[in-house]
Amino acid sequence: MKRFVYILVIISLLFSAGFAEEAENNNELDFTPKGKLEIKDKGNDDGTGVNVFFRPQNKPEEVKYYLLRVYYKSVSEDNLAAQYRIENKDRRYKFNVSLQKRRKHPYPNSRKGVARVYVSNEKGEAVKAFLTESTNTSASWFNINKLSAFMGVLLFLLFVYIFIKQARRGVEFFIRKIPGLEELDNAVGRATELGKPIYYIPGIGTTSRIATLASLNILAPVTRKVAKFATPLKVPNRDPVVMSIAQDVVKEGYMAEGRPDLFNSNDVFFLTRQQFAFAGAVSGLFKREKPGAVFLLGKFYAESLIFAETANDVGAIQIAGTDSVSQIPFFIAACDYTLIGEELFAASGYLSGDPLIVGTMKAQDYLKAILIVLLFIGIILNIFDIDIITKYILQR
Amino acid sequence: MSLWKRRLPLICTIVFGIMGFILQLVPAFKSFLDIQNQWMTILFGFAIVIGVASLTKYHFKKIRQKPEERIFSYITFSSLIVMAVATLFGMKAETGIFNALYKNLFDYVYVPLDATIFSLLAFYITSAAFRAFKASSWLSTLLLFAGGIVMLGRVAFGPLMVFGELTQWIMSVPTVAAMRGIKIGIGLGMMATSIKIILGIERSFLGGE
Amino acid sequence: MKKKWYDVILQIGKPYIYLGMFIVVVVPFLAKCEMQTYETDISKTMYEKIESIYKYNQKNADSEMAILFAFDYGPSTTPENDPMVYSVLRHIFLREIPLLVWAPYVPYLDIAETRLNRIAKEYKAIYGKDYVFLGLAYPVDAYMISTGSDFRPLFNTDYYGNDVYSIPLLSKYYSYDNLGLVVSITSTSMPLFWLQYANALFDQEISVGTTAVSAADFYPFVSSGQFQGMLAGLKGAAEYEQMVERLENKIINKDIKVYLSDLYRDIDTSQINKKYFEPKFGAEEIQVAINRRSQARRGMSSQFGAHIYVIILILFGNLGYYFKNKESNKTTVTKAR
Amino acid sequence: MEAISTLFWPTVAVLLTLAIYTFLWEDNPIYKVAEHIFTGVSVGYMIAQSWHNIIMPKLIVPTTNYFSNGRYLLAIYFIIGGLIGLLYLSRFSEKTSWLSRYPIAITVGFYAGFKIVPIWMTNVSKQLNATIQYPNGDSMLNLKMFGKFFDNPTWGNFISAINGPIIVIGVLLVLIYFFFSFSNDNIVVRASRKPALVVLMLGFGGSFGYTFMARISLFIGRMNYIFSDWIEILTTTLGG
Repeated sequence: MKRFVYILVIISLLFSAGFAEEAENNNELDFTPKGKLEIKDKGNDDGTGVNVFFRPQNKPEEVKYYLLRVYYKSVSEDNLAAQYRIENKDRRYKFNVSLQKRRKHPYPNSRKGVARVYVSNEKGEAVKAFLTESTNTSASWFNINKLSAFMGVLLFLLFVYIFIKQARRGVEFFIRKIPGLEELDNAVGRATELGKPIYYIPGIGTTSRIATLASLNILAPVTRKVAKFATPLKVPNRDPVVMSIAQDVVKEGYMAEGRPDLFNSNDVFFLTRQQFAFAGAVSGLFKREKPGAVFLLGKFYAESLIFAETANDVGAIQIAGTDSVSQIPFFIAACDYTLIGEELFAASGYLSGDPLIVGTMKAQDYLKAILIVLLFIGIILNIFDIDIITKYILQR
Repeated sequence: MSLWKRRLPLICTIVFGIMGFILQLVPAFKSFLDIQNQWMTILFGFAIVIGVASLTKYHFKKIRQKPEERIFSYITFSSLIVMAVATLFGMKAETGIFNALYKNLFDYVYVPLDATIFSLLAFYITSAAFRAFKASSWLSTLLLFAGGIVMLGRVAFGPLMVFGELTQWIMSVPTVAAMRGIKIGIGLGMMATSIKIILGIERSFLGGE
Repeated sequence: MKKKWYDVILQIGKPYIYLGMFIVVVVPFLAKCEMQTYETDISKTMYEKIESIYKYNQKNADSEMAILFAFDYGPSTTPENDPMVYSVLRHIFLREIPLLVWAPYVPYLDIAETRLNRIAKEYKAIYGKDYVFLGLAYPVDAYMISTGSDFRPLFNTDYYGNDVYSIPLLSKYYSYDNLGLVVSITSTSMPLFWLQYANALFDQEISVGTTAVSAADFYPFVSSGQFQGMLAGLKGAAEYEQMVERLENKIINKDIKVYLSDLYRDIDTSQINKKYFEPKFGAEEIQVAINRRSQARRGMSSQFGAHIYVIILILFGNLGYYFKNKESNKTTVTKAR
Repeated sequence: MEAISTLFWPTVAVLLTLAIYTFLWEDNPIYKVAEHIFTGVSVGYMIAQSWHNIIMPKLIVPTTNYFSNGRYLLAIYFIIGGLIGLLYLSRFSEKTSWLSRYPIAITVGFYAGFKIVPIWMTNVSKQLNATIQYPNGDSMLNLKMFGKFFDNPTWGNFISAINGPIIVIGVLLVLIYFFFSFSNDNIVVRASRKPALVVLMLGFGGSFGYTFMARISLFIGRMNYIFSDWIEILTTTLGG
C-alpha cells in the first residue's frame, strides 16, 4: 500500500502537468490551471515543520482563488494538517506548516508532508486538484540558530576553568566596590541600634527565575551578618518553594555563625501567591512593625514601588536590586541604595568572597569584553554591508 | 548521611541542569521537552500545601502573641475557606450556588482589591517623584531633567509641544541605550548564575548538612 | 526656632501629598471636565480608514466590507482600553458597518460581551444582522489563519450558542476577503500576532488601540504603514472620542439625551430579542451613556491635573531645597568666621 | 429584595476599594480587614487553582490517559513526578525536611539549565544585534544619513544621523560601567564612568516619567468604577 502511494506521488511529480490535462476532461474547466508549488523540509526542528511555497500562474479572470491543502503522510481527509485559501495574485506565497498541529488527534511525528493545490470556487470549496508535491522531513540534532549560545557557554566555561585554576593557586582578583553592598553592614547595624527588625524580600518570582536564585544566594551572607548582631530577620515569601529554600538558607546562616538558637522557622513565612495581595500584606507589615532595614532583592514587577515607598515611609534603609529593567528606575528613585542590573548577580560572590565565585565573575567580565569587541567588528563590517556577525554570530 | 542529604541532591541539580540545557539545543527532543515541561509543573502541585501550612502556623503564633488581634486571623481563614470551596466547586460548574458565589467573590472582591492595590501606585509614584527629583547632585539633576521633560511631554499642548518631541527623543535614544546596556549585563549575569548553579559552585539553596 | 517656609515644603507629610493627588484626580470627575486635545496623525489615520470602509460600502451596496473587532485586553487595563472600545464601536455602528467580534482568552469574554451590547443598544443594532459576537478564539493563531479561508468550522456556534451557519451576517462574512479592517484593542503583544498571520499571509489591514506603555513597542510598525493607525493610551482614546463626537453630532443632529430616550419609544420592541439587551433606556442609563461619551476626555483632564500637580510639587520641592541650601551655606560661613 | 441583591456585591467592591485607600493616610483596622480578606481569598483561590490547573490536568488526566493508551513508561514517569512533588510534605517534620531538597534541586537545576539559551538569545544576542543594525537592516552608523545631513543641513537630518551613533556609544558606556574586575586605574574604565552615569540617569528618568501616566490611569479606572458604574447602579436601584 505504502509503496503504491510512493509510486503515485512520484508519477504525479513527473507528470503533474499531464495529470492536470487529463483531469480537465472530467471537470468542466475551460482553462489549464497553472502554478508553481514547492514543499521543503523546514529544518532545525523536530521534523514536523514544512515550508510550502506557491506562485499562481493563471490569469486573474480564469481563477480567483486557489486552495492549498497540506497533509501528513498521504492525501486523505483524516491526514489534513492545514488548509489555506490563496488569492490569485502575482506573488510567491509562503506557508509555514506544522504537521503536528491538531491537538485533538495526536499523531506521531510525521516524516512526510504532502501539499496539494486545488482550484477553488467562490465558496472556498475545492473544485479540482492540479498540483501535488511531497517531501520527507527529518528531525535535526542541533538547532543551528542557537549555535552562538552554545559557543558563548563554551567560552564562558573555558574562562571559568582558567580563573578557578588561578584562584585555587591563590591568585587574588580585584573586584570593584559595589556601593549598595558596602552599605549592607551599616544598614544591619543601624537596625540593631534602633532595636528594629530587618525584612528581606526575595522578590515575587518563583524558582524558575534566575533572579530569585541570585537573591537566595545573597540571603546566605546577609543572614550571617545579621546573626552576629542577633537582630530579628524576617523573610515574607510569595512562593512556597522559595520559602522552603529560604528557610534552609537562613537556618544554615545562623548555624554557620554558631547561633542556631536564633532561628525560628516562623520568621521565614509564606503570605500569598497573588501579586498585589502580597504587596498589600507586606506593606501592612512594614507599617506595623517599622523595620530598620529592608532588602528588596530578586524579581520584582509593578509592586516594586509599593514596597519601596512604604519602607521609606517608616524610615527604613532600603537596599534594592532587580533584573526587571522597567522597575530599576523606581528603585533608583525611591530606595537609598540600588544594585543596578547585573550587580544583583555579582552580589553573592562579592559578599561571600568565595574565590570560586569571584573567579566566575572574572570570567563573566572577559566574556563581556569579547562581546564588546564583536560588537565593534560587527558595527564596522555593517557599514560596508558585510553581515557575517549579525547573521551568524549575534542573531536577532 | 551526607550522600543522601547533600551529594545526591547536588547530582540531581547537575543532571537536570544539563538536561534542560540540551533540551533547548536539540530540536529532535521536542516531544520529550513537551512532556518534561508538563512534568516540571507537577512538582509544584503540592507545594501549595506547605504554603498554607506556613500561613496557618504564622497565624497561630500571632494569635498566641497578640490575642487582641486574633479577629484578623479569623477573617483570613474564613475568607480562605469560603473562596477555596467556592472556586473548587464553582469554577468549572456552569450554574449553581457555588458558581454564583465564586463569580461574585471573584468579580467583586478579588478583582477590585487587586486593581485598587495596583492603583496605589498612582500615589506612590507621586511621592517618589517629589522626593527623588531634586537637584541635589548632578546625577539627580539629570534624573529630574529627563523625568520632568517626559512628564510634561506626555500632556503637552500648543507651545509646549517641544516637550513632546523631546520626550520622543529621550525615550528612543538615551532610554534605549541605557536599558539595552543593562539588559545585556543582566543576561550575562543570569547566564553566569545558572552555570554556577549547574556546576555546583553556588549551592546555598540546598541548605546545610 | 521658627520654621522657614522651605522647611514646611520639604517636610510636607506624605498623606498630604496623597490627598492633593486624590483631589486633582477626583475633582475633574465630579465637575465633569472634558479636556479637548489635539489630534495626532496616527489616530486620524485609523479614523479615516474606517471612514473609507463606509465610503466603499456606500458605493458597493452588494459587496459591503465588514470589520473584525478583537477584544485583546483583560480586566487590568480596562481604564485605558475601555474608552477606545467605546468610541471605535460607536464609530462602526454609526456608519452601519457590519461587525464581527471575538476575544482570545476566557477572562476577556465577559468584558467583550458587556461592552459590545452596551454600545449596540445605543444604535438599535440587531444581533445577527448588524453584529455578531463569535466568542472565544483560542488558540488565537489557529483562528487567525483559518480566517484566511473560513473561520466558521472552528467556531461551530457563536458566544450565545447559535449555529454559525444560521446567522445571516456570517453567511457573507467569514474570511479576510470581505473584511475591510481588523481592529485589535489590546494591552498585550497581540498586534504582532495579527501582523504575522493576518497581515503577512493575507494582506489584511490592521488598526490597533493599545495602552500607553506598550505603544512604544508598536510605533515602528505604524510609521512603516503595517498598522493602519494606532490609538496610544488614554490620549489616543480621547482623540478618537472627539472625532466620533463630531461625526455623531453631524449624523444624529439632535441632543443625545433626546435621541436615546426616543430610540425605543415608537417601535415595536417585541421584535427585538431581549437576550442581548433590554430595548429601553432608563433616565439614569441615559446619563451614564452620556458620561461614557466623554470618559476618555474626562480621564485626560484628570491626567492633566495629575501631571501639572506633580510638576508643581517637584518645582516647589526644588525651590525649597535651593533656598534651604543657600541659607545653610550662609550659616556655615558665619560660623567659620 | 432584588434591589438589595443587585446592589450588594458592587457596594462590597466599592467599600473594599475605599478601605484600601485609607491606608494612604495611615495604617488602620479598616485597611487591615481588607488586607486580610484579600490574603485569605487569594490563597483560597490559589488552592483551588492548583487543583484545577495543575493536579487535575497535568497529573491525573495525563497519567490515566497514558495508562489507557498503553504508554506505561510515560505514566510511571508522571507518577514519579507526583511522588517527588509529594516530598515537599516532608517539611512538616524537622527530621525529614531534607527530603524536600530533591524536588528543590530538580526544579532549580532544570530551570537554570533550561534558561541559559533563551537568556542568551533575548538578552545578549538580540540586543547586541539591535545595536549593530536597525530592525530593517540599516546600519546603526549609517553613513548615508550623514551624507544626507551634509547635503541638506537641517536640524531633523542632524538628529536622525546622530541618533544611531549615540545609542551605540551609550550601550558601550553602560557595558563598560558594569565591569567588576578591572581596576579603577584602567583608563577606559575611568573615562567612561561619568558619561555612563549620564546615559543611565537620563534613561531612568525618562522611563520613570513615561510610566507616570499609566499609573494615574489605574487610579482613574477605580474612580470611574465608583463615579460611573456604581453610582449608576445605586441610583437606578434606589430610584426605580
